[in-house]
Amino acid sequence: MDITIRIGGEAGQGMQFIGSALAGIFTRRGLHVFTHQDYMSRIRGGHNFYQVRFSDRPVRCSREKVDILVALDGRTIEVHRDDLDPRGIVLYDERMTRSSYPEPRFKNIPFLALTEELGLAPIMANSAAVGAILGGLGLGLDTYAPVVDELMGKKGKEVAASNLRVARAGSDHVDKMVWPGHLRCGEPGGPPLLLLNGSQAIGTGAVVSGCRFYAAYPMTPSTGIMIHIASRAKAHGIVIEQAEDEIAAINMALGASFGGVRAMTGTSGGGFALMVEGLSLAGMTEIPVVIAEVQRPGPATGLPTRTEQSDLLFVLHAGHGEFPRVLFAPGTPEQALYLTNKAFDLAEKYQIPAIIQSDQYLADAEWSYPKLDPAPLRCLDYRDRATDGDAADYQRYRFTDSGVSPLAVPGLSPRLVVVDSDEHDEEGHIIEDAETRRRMVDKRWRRKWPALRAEIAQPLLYGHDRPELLLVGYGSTYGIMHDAVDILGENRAAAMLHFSELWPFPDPALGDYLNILRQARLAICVENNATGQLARLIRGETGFEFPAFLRKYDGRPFLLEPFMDEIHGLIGKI
Amino acid sequence: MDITIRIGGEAGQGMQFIGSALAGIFTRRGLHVFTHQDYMSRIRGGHNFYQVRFSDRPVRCSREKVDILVALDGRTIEVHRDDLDPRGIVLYDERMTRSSYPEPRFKNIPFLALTEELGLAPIMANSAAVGAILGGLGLGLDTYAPVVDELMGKKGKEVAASNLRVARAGSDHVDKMVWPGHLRCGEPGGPPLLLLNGSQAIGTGAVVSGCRFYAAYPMTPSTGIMIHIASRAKAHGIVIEQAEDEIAAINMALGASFGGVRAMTGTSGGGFALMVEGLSLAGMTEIPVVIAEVQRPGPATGLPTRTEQSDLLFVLHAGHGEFPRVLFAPGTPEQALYLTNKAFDLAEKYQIPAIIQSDQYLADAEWSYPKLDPAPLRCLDYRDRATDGDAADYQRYRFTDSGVSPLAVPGLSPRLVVVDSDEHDEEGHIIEDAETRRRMVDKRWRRKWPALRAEIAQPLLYGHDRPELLLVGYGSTYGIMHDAVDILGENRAAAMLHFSELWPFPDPALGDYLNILRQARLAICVENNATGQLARLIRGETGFEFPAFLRKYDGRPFLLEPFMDEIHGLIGKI
Amino acid sequence: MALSEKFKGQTPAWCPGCGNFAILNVLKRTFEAMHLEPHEITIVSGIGQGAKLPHYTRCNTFNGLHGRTLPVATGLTLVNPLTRIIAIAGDGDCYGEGGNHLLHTIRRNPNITLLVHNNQVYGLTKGQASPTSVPALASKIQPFGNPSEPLNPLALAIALDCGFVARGFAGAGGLPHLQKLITMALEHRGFALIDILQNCVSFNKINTFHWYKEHTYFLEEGYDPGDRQAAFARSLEWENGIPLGLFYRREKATVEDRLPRGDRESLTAPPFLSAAAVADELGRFF
Amino acid sequence: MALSEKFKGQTPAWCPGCGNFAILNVLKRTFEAMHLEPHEITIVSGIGQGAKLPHYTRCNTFNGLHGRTLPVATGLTLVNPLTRIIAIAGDGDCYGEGGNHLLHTIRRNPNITLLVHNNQVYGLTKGQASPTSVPALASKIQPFGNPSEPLNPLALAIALDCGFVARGFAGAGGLPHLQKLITMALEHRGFALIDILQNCVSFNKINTFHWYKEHTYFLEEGYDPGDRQAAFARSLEWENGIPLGLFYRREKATVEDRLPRGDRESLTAPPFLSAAAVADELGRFF
Ligand SMILES: Cc1ncc(C[n+]2csc(CCOP(=O)(O)OP(=O)(O)O)c2C)c(N)n1
Ligand SMILES: Cc1ncc(C[n+]2csc(CCOP(=O)(O)OP(=O)(O)O)c2C)c(N)n1
Ligand code: SF4
Ligand code: SF4
Ligand SMILES: [Mg+2]
Ligand SMILES: [Mg+2]
Repeated sequence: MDITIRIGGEAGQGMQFIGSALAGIFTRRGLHVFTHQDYMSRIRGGHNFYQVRFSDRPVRCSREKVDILVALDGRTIEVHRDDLDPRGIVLYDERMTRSSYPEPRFKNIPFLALTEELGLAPIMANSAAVGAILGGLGLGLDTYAPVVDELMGKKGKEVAASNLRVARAGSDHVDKMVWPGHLRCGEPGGPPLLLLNGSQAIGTGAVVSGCRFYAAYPMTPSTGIMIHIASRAKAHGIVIEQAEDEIAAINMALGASFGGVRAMTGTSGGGFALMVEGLSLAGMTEIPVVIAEVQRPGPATGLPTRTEQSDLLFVLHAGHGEFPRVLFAPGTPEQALYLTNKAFDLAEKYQIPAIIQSDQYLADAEWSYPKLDPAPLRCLDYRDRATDGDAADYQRYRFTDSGVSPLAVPGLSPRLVVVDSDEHDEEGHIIEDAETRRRMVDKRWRRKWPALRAEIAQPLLYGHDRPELLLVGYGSTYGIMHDAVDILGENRAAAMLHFSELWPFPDPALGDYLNILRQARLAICVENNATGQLARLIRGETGFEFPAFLRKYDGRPFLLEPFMDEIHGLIGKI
Repeated sequence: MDITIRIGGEAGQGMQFIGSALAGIFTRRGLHVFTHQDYMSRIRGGHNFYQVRFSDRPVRCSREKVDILVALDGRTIEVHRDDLDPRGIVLYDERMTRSSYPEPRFKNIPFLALTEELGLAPIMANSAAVGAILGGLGLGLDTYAPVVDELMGKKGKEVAASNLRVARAGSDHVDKMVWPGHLRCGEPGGPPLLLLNGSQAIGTGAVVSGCRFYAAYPMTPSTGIMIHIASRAKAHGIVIEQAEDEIAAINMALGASFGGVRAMTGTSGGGFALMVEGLSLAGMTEIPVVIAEVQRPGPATGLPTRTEQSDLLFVLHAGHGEFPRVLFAPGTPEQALYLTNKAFDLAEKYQIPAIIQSDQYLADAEWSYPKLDPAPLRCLDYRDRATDGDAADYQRYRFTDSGVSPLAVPGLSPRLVVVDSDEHDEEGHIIEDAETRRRMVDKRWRRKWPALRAEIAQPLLYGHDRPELLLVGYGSTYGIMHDAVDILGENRAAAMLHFSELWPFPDPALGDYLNILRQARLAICVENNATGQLARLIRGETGFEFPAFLRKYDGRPFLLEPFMDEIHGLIGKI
Repeated sequence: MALSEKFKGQTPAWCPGCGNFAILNVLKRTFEAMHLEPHEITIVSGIGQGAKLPHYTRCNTFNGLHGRTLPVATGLTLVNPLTRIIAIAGDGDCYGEGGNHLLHTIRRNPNITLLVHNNQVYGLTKGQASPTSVPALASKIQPFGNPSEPLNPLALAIALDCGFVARGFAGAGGLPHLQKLITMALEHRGFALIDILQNCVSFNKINTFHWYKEHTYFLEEGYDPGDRQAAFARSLEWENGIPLGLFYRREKATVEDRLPRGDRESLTAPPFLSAAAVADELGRFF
Repeated sequence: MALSEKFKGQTPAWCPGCGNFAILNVLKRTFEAMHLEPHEITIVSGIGQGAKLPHYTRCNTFNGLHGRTLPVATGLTLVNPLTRIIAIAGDGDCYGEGGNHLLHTIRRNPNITLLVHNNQVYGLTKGQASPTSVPALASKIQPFGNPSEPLNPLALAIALDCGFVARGFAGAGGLPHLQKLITMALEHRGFALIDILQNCVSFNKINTFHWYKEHTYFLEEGYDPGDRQAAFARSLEWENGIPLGLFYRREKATVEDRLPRGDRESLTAPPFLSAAAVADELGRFF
């Protein structure tokens, strides 16, 4: 079983409610779920959709073909009818679409009328849609109530109860309909699964890493991280500050980290552009900070609510002057969680900025997991929190073999913490002489580099261990490459090589990936951008030249069927 | 003849006056000159120096060994005595140094007393120093008056006349001294030479390219460009605006360019960091703009008045999203002039941002030239300045084969110029659909790229045409590599490969440089930074791996003797 | 007066009921009443709901970055005197991200009319507190309300001696008044700020259309906008009624007054120097 | 009172005669008089001449970027209540590059004392006009003088209802007065701004030490800093005498009042969650 439901309509019509309710119900029933969202940069009107794929096996990307299209307006049918699977169905209410469709696969269900009959507000018609789908799939309404309770949050029990009545009406209505047998679920077994998106995962990663300060300026698609952390702020005493601009946000985070706590900021490409000077400040002052950069298509304002992987080389090289940094690009919410934790760990251990790069697709896409294991989380405190000591004992930038100097907390003891954006001596005071300058560069960069580089994991090889066909990518293309390899692997030696720890670049001498790249008959570099930034990075770091590329730069993620077609096209050319 | 004079003292003592006066006089006498400055980030006190090298042959870098050290304070002697050539001399006034030095090569000259005897202010003692040197060199005071007149500017004839009297006293005093014969000039012939530094060259490049708007926020070492353009603003109707910050500066420049004129901004690394979002805006809106980025050692505030080449990869990749840009790194004032002109030309022709990267060394170092030829300057107007036409005829982003669309001037005709930082349609209005997005990316980037890349010159090969020893660098290391090749070339097949047009990266297929790199027995990548950014770029773009590196990252430029030593060290290791 | 097609643009992507529609309408009416042609106008805007406005009419347009409206408009006016320049920004755009530019644009006094669509919230990014939000405004990132005090843009502008400081309301009774304000601003020599109260139906449930309607009133006839002290005092009124109108006006030199050659001719000609002038520039270093 | 060694720092790199020396001295005296220890103080500064100050005394120091003093200080105060936080900035630093942060820091009202070393010029970068420069100030990039009007920081702060707004002078007669102002500011709960007139011997030949001495006077005894209107009126005085003193004061809630746990204990302990809390966070997505 592998069913895709797409819910389309205007912004504000409630596609997100329908989709989230379904996804939540499926995972509670132990079904594997993958969802993704496609929305315009407007609050009402236009055309948005929410897509839920679910299966009894794990699913990691979206399909293009739709099994159940839920149309909350006529435009949805126009836009998506060509994506309908030949055996798929459309659920619509002719009062909402303003026309009716005679073909049998178009199921006119009076969502609005069912709601009105119960004397309830038209917006609850969305629950009728949820009920209808659950009824049709044969899943019943067992887990409906708790999921909707949670979605409704503060709005209270009464609303939830009314929603349940409407859902039941929808479900009952469908019972009387012909529903294609291949779109029925049987009784899914399995314990409930977790469901979370990339933003929640990064936010959770921060919370469990002991982040105590998050400052940011709102910017789609990064705001979800701040929303998640804000929702946990009271429980854990986390300070959340909406800054006046991104420059303030990163400088506040550095002020807070200087103050003795783990601190973070987050933004999208345009906001990150404004943080670049602050990033360089983190480099010079050796103040740990974690930054989430959630990409959207650029340049400039670009497509604010859509997805792209086009800031890799920008973020990697951002900041004037030379200083070490860490750059991670998780491919899944699970990786996002653990890499955020690792980012905090390395930022604090090496006193450097660590950047998590995400994108709108990863930020909003929901994945299901049986559980998230606390064991891999690394929680070590590297700060010097002594409350005694003498001012004379302490130098913020003491020269050490590792390049890392003790990091004390201002005010906790008589020791003085002096940091400086100018080149400085061991105490942190301004210097201009050549010798101290040279030694400080060595301390900040050369001495830290080997140990830092050794922390970096090799890229992940999934599939055949000596593949002839190799898909190579980073960040949010993980899911599509993984599922493609599962399909391709049936006929040939196929694998995926996924980079999620991008800088320091994984040392080819410590693993086998360069050989794997070289021996593949066809290595395809998959990127959600126009210029092939990962390919350029790999060429620069390893000398490897890709023979083939698969790129997409229309603001949309890769979808499974066209992705497979393109791969077959590339294979054909060999 | 090849003589180096170093003038040291506290900020505010007037080393710059002495140095500039000497350099100006030398070039008027037809001598070749190279000067460089070393100053602290303070207005008074501390220790600064100004170095003037002159010769009857062209000179292109500074030497470490000093022939004539002019010490305006005791510290100068402490700091620089080890750099004195065994046959060199020190000129000082014991009242200024507060101690006297018995060795014969230390010449105690009463600069202050000579001035006081004439009843003039102590600051004019600097003229006594100039006079003493000119007297000692045997050059006389012929060209003294016009040079000092010009240096003094508004301060008027009277001051200049007094200065001349002091200079004569200095010269007369020296006449009675023993002055080493090898430090006498004879009668230099030759017509006068021009003398200009990198900032003046970039400024002049802008003026002769028709730049009509320059907005910037003061930042060392970029302010010199603004000062030069401001000095020519009245003559050519150039609008100069000091912005409230660098973000405003680049956005003003884009507003002005949109308004129909050639526009420019300039800054150093930290200020450029703040311009990154605006750079991306230039990319999206396809508004021509020229940006000068004058490097100083980073990260953050770093060493504000010193030199480094550490922003190459940062500037090359700056900006979220993908868009074409031009990046030039001139190595000499002459290159700076012509490349600034080329930057304006390409920015306007392809409607893209063009960046000139300089550094403190190039900005402040003065070079002498027989003349600057107007012939290579390219002055073509690519704007559509028609004053008639119909609104319906015009689309700011019309799809064309070249990717370049007509650029009209708002208000000149009924045609409407609509530009947008969001992804847009041909008219410039916001769109969100995948198809228009894809086509616009193709227009902005893919279509322009081949023609743009074809504009780029190959790197400059100087020296042997099939070198076994090859020095490779970019930007301000030009002079030192050139002069080193002249020396090395006496014994072996040596050459320099200098990159000044860095992006689009010169196509190796259109020239021979990759073969030259490959066939050299020893190719040394010379960079004024710690991490080897040019080497990384070349590896990424060509696959070539350098066997040897020569790097300096203490905020100071390479000097000839230690540079030669290091090269010999590297040769020895082969 | 029905609107002609002359200023008809794209279909707005605003929520039904949004106050931006009223501002758009008044602006088009003002253009028509002033007999302006589309190409005689340039609207510079940033990013936000209000900032989408230029697409919904017809004129030269520079829809730039969030917060950067004023420097773009300044660069434009410094070189090109051919169009009337209107800057359009949101309260987040202009008082938040772009706050610094407001201070310094007032100091420069360029010939620009700034309309701030002040809905006291971040609309486009879904309801976070803006610099003018009231403390009670809560959002997903400010679950307990907005911790900062609202910024008073009129008091700020008067403190900086901005030459034209006004407040309008994007609502029924306010529309002819708003049109009058915008007309006066466009006719004012120098920088003019109109802060326009505008309801956001989706995210500001406190300062609604009706709330504004009930809490605003027009400055009395005979109010003297020449008195800076009085203007400052009136700009502080809020709790007991929000005055609408022209608070302060003073004519003074504009930045364009020192323009070297912002004329039509310099824009129709290629920008190059004569050969003699080039030779002179290249020969200045002897 | 002679100064002890306690607050002795590096040798200043300022020009002889610079007003910054006086400010440094007063500050050290204030620390001593208030019986503060070096580690009980943090100075956050930007880039400029005045911003070098913390190196010339002894205390915790964050000498950050040009213009970004206030956000750093804000981040610090939001998590660490252990030190008195003094922000030091130049007029270019704070009113130019960092102008936006000033607006929003006033709105937040954190417990920070801001001293602006206002020499009405860019000192470190050699004499360009600053936001407070008078029109007559000329420089190599403003050969015909400064085209913008000077910004009035006191009027601005009063317009934004900043809780403590004062002006001092770094000169002989003004020093005990300045010390009093700084002491009051450090004792004030919330954000306090002291704009300090300071001569720059190298680049400001208009507003010299003597010019300031002749043009300044102290606000009269009995002046009531509680009256915002009066404070605004007095803040506009300049041509006929520049008042020194505390113009405006109002106590109100600070941003720290809403701190979840800015306490000493949270800073001495590693920042991690209990295993149960981690399990709870990881299990929230069912
Ligand atoms: C540098 C940058 N930061 C953040 C954003 C995201 N953003 C777009 S509009 C906006 C705020 C909108 O609020 P406002 O200016 O009040 O306009 P409104 O939508 O309320 O009309 C934000 C934060 C952005 N586009 N660019
Ligand atoms: C981003 C950035 N832009 C510009 C500079 C250069 N800069 C350093 S200090 C300064 C201005 C100094 O003026 P002010 O703040 O008034 O301090 P003062 O030196 O007068 O005390 C400038 C423009 C910088 N360091 N960083
Ligand atoms: S969100 Fe608010 S401001 Fe934006 S369009 Fe909707 S109602 Fe208008
Ligand atoms: S330049 Fe001016 S402000 Fe800077 S140290 Fe010298 S006198 Fe003081
Ligand atoms: Mg708003
Ligand atoms: Mg200053």
